[in-house]
Amino acid sequence: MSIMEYNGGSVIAMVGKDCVAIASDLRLGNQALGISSNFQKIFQMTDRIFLGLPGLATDVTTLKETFRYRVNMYTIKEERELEPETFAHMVSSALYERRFGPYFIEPVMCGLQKTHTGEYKPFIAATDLIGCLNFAKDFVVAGTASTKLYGVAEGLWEPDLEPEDLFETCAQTLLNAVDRDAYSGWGAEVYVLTKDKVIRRTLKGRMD
Amino acid sequence: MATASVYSGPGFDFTNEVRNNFLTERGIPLPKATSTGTTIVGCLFKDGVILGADTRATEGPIVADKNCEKIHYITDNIRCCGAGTAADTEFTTALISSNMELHSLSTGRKPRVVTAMTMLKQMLFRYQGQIGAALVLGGVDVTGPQLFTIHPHGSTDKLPYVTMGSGSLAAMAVFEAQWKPNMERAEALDLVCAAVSAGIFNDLGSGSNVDACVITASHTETLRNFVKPNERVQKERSYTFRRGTTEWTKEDVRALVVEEDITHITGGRGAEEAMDTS
Amino acid sequence: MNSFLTRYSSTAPEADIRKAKELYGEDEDFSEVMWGSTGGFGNLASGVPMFKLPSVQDPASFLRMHTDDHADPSCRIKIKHGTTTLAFRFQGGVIVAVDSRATAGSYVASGTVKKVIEINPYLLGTMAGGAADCQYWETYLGIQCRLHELRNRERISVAAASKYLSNLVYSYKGMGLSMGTMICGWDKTGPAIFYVDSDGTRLKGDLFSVGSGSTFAYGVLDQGYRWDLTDEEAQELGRRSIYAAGHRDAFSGNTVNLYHVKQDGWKFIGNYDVSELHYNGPGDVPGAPGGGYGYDIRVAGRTSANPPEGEGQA
Amino acid sequence: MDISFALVGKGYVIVASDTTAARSIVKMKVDEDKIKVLSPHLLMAYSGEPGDTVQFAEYIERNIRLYTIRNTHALRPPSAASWIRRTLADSLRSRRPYAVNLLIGGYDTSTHTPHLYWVDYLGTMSEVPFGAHGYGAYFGLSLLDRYHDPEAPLEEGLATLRRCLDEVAKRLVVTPEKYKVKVVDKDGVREVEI
Amino acid sequence: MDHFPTNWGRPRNDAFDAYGTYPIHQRAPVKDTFAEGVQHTQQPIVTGTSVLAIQYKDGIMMAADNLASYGSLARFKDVRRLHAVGTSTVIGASGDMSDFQAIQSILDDLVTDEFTHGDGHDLGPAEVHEYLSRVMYARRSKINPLWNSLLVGGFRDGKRFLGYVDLLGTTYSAPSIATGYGAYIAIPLLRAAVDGKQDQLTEENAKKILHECMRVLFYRDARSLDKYQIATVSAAGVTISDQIQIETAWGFAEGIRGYGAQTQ
Amino acid sequence: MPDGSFAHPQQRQFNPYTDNGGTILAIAGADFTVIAGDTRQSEGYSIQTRYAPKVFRLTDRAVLAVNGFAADGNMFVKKVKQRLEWYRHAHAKDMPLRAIARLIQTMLYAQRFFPYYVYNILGGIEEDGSGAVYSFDPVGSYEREACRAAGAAQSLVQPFLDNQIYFKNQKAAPGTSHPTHLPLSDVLSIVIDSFTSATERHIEVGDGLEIYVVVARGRSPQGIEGIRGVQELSAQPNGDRTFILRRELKKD
Repeated sequence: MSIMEYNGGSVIAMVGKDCVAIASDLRLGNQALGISSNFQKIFQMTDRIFLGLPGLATDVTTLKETFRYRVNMYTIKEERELEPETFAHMVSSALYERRFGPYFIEPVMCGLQKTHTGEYKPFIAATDLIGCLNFAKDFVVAGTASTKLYGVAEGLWEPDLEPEDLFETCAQTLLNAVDRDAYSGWGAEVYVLTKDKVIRRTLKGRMD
Repeated sequence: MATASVYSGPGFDFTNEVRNNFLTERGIPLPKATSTGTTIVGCLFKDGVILGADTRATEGPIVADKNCEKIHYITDNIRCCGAGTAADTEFTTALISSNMELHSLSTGRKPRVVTAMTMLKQMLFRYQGQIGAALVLGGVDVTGPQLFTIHPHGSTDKLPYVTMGSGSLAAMAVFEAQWKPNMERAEALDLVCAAVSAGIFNDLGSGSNVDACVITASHTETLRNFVKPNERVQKERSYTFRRGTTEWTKEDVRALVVEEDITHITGGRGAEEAMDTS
Repeated sequence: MNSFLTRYSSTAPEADIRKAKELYGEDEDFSEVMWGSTGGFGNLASGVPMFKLPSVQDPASFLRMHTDDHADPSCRIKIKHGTTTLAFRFQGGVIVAVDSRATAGSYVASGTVKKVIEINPYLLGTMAGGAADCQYWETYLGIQCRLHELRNRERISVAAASKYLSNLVYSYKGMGLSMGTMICGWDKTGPAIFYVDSDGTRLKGDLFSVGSGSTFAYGVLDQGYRWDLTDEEAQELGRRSIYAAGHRDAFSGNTVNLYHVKQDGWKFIGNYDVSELHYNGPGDVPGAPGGGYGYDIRVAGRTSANPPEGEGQA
Repeated sequence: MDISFALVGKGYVIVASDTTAARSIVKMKVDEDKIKVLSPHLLMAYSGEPGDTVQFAEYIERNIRLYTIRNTHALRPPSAASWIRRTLADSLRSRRPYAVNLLIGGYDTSTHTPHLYWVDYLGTMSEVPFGAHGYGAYFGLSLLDRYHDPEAPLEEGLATLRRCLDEVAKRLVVTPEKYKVKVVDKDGVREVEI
Repeated sequence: MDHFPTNWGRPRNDAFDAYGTYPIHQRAPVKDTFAEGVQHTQQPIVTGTSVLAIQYKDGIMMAADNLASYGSLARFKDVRRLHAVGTSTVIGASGDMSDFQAIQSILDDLVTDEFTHGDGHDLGPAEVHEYLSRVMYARRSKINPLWNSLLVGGFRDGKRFLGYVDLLGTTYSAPSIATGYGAYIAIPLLRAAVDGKQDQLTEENAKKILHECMRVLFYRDARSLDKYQIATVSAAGVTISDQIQIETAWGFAEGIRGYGAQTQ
Repeated sequence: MPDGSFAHPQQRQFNPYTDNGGTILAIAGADFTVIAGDTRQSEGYSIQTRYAPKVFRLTDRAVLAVNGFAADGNMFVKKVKQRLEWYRHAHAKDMPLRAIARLIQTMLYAQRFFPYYVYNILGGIEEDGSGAVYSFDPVGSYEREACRAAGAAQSLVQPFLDNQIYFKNQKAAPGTSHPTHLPLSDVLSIVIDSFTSATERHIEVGDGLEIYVVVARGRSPQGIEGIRGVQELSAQPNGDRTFILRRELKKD
């Protein structure tokens, strides 16, 4: 029993055509015992940045607060909106600062990055628990079901999915992966972020 | 609250250490930091140095990143390949890169490879191997081409051809068999590719593509994904789903484009003039 | 004397075989019967099965070192475990209900395990603990029960069958078997349930639940249990109790298998998906109240907020 | 071996905790109150490492009180719970962490909503319709899944709690004999007999 | 057995003593009375390092150096780690040399027995490999392994054979195989030079490849020696060469000063 | 809670097991079964060989895939084949599939206290002509299923199969339902894609892919003969037919 499995939980983020999706399960467990089926792990940091925090639940709450604070401070000091890539580095350095006493969280980030031309470009990233960034072009996963998510996502993901198709692929990946993981599941939610809206859907996932 | 401060002091923060020890005492094993197998190499040639690396990052037996960058920027004429704990190589080289920049600004001289090497070994030695970075440092400065390896405990090595990481033995075999002094650029680049490829195909911790970087006295050329021998084949079929395949219970849509109707209320001349004067 | 000679001679054909055995270390001694109709099932036919032990000082800790994924999650040989099973007696016979999940570490190895083993038309065994232990020993028990019938021209009683199993596994105590089972059936004395585990415990009783989710099943079961339940109520209670465990326990779930033992033998009532039970309930079956079992489904739209009259709309 | 339960009903929260103070195999006291009243509409049941529990509960009690005195208003349940969680999570990073599990129940007088928070010794917090700590959770949660109703009047809520306590009495090896039960609703906190 | 719900069904349970009955509750482990007196090889003592083998056009070729080390001591500098079995097979061993000698005598017995049967059958490489894998696996199953990694190669009835077997009984075949450090250092070179080209490779080239690999191994494997032998098995039978000397060059070190900042 | 304090001191000594990586899977169709495995054998970070078969043909209608510790696996297959040979001698026919499954259980369970570190998947055709897959854990618990992945990348492949074979979590289009059995060509593409995906993300999977297809007697092999790299193994085309299909996988 690893500490990462103490509360359970998994997150995945995927890139689509001018859109990104991030999805997580909703379980809060105490090892095998389920405590809550409505424990959010995905947080909206700015209009166009989402942060998923799978791992030890106490650190989920602590880090959520820490990053909200840091994002606000950044916005106030710099008087501009935080870009996803900047945010990824903020997360990475915050975690690496605790290299020798880490938070037990493997964050997953997604967002839409403003390009020089004013367009929005999909952005996803993940780090390990001490902040090693992984920028991927397709999908990033983390949490107790990560191996299962890797397998399904590698099979199902395709480039240039429209928002609605991305929702299906992302939701199917998550649902099937967590069904094979004892510590994740108990419902799920998906956020799809496009340049003009955020769609949040609560999925009808298995409840066992 | 101190934990949320953005103005935290330099260096590592050990505040979680107590809690994590407490958890360990309660019999919950802590996860080990993700450590990556890798093949990184460097070799001297007639005009300078060539560095090479594979692009696979692993978490245990799982490939976490298929195309990561392992050749890190130190200065314009110095690069550093990293193996070991991924985050450590990333942040250690970034830190030394900053310090090198400051150093060259304060001395007004072009940075030297030995300076970076000394900074790195002193830092790693200070952490007694706790920072798991195994590095290959190469560059060209006024003293000519230089190539070093730096081990996690801070020991260094100076050799005409070096390898590090889990694929180091495979890559070294290629060097031992084929390296010659004063090779031409193309020949040396081929050799570096062959060495990294030996790691990619014979060591499970290494894989995907070959990155290379050629540093000469005048120029640094980064050859990202120089060889891509492991492209994924076309899938047999498409796996898109019919829309509506996934059942969901609740939906919220939040529009990010705020639509506002702007109604001009006054529009009189006087108002505008008044504005202009302010 | 001759046999003595052949035993120690170094030229006879036996010597060749002996030498080969020493080198190859063939672990099973094959008898003649294995060539015959039992072809391959030798260790079931020859009385008490024999098991090879590793030649280390402490085989039990050797086994634990290589198979205990709790102490060492990286241990390689992951044996399937985790379960909720229950059985209870009531006026209409015995209800047996089980889930169908098997986990190896945190991986859900299977969601379709048959955890009720049909020993014979009048006897059921449930399966909790090591999946292989239960399958193997209860199959073995099935053979013995049949032999009992052939020898004595009458069905074995539940008590005798469970005693047989209990004695069997007790002889392996301390070697690492892991099994908790309920032997349920109907014999001359009426419906009976015996709990047997690999400690050697054997208990007769009216109501048992075994496995990682057993406490959750007890929670629902105890509250709804009465001796004079109707058949439909009893089936619903069994279903609902396993659902409760499947919901709360990470190592239980997937589907519910429900059996009812009556005087004329056991009957398979049905297989119900736990997720389906959560959202929609068991469907049109007798005894079910209709609607999903899930808490959030059951209380959907209900709120604890208590605004004073008239202010709620404001 | 502390056992605590809490559940939300129509406009109230019931918090119950056993009253045993045990040392090893000895019961030292059988009428210990393990539910602190933090403010007129806030309750906290605590269990865990002996010593830590009382020390932590009193620290929280005084600080919530201090806040009320300074600001003339009591903290609302969500804010109070968040602050308590934070204190617990921070203490975990100190040299002497508190090992305390909490159930925080409160009635928000401005939104007329009862709130219940489940907090464990690591600082994990979740708002729940019902919660439990200790071995009672293993028996009570499935039962509450089955019988709990967020719109139940108080008598029905107490009856549901009664079921939990009965189940624990029936199945748990070492059962506490007495429970202290407190209710918080719009009228404040009061103790009820069960 | 530990009956705590979440621990249900786990094999660790026997270590749990919920009822405080220790030491009675623990069954005495099933133990051989003489277990203490029986000594099994728990680590190799006098060891040989890598063995390399490749297939080529006319058969197979195998190389091993002549060193047996005692820990880090280069103890015996003329051991022969390649051994002919019958007329068409050769085996090479790394690992414990005394265990290898035991294997040699087992195989010699086997060949003699086979010969005395006089039935015209003899053992080829595939049979020897199969036999060795059974022996090694059986010893592993007795937790009393023969501490070796063995390569078996040969040529019979127009067919090449090259196989590997180690102390666990693991077996496999490949066009090029190496044991010990060779599996890390020589294999990349061998795979590049041999795999897929084994039908074109001449004896000369094969020798050259092995020679090159032995040199690289001598440069990098601290337990290796610059003298080695090559065994060749082809239609002509088994030949094991005399000691071959590896010539080395260390000239590259000329210009290097120190290991860091030092330049003079 | 158990802390193991009563355990006997454990000696760290010769470990008789190792892990040789690789992955196997099997999928049953209506009248055929597909059993596949990659061909890499590795230990630690080294590739021992790029071609070590993990899938073995037992009888005309039974194929066994083994995965885990290669020495145990190979030895186990040899013993199973020996028992089947004896059965043939005693009964003058091949052992039926479900009997082989039970045989494998008893053989695995006989090593309960010194387990074979092998995950077995048995695939083939039942006596009624339907495709069947039996999966086993190392000590012999088994069940019949429609599809199963085992080995190093089991947790990557199995949820993908759940989704694609069992249509888990997929709502069928209104007015339709999911097919119970997929046609052979679909199954083959899913198998190939499963392995290429697993190769991308699991370091111990790769090099080569061997797919065995067993088609029931009298059923059409559904155009499999046309596929690139197919080879028929069965002797007479009027009985159950076995085909083998080989593909390359990435070698890094």
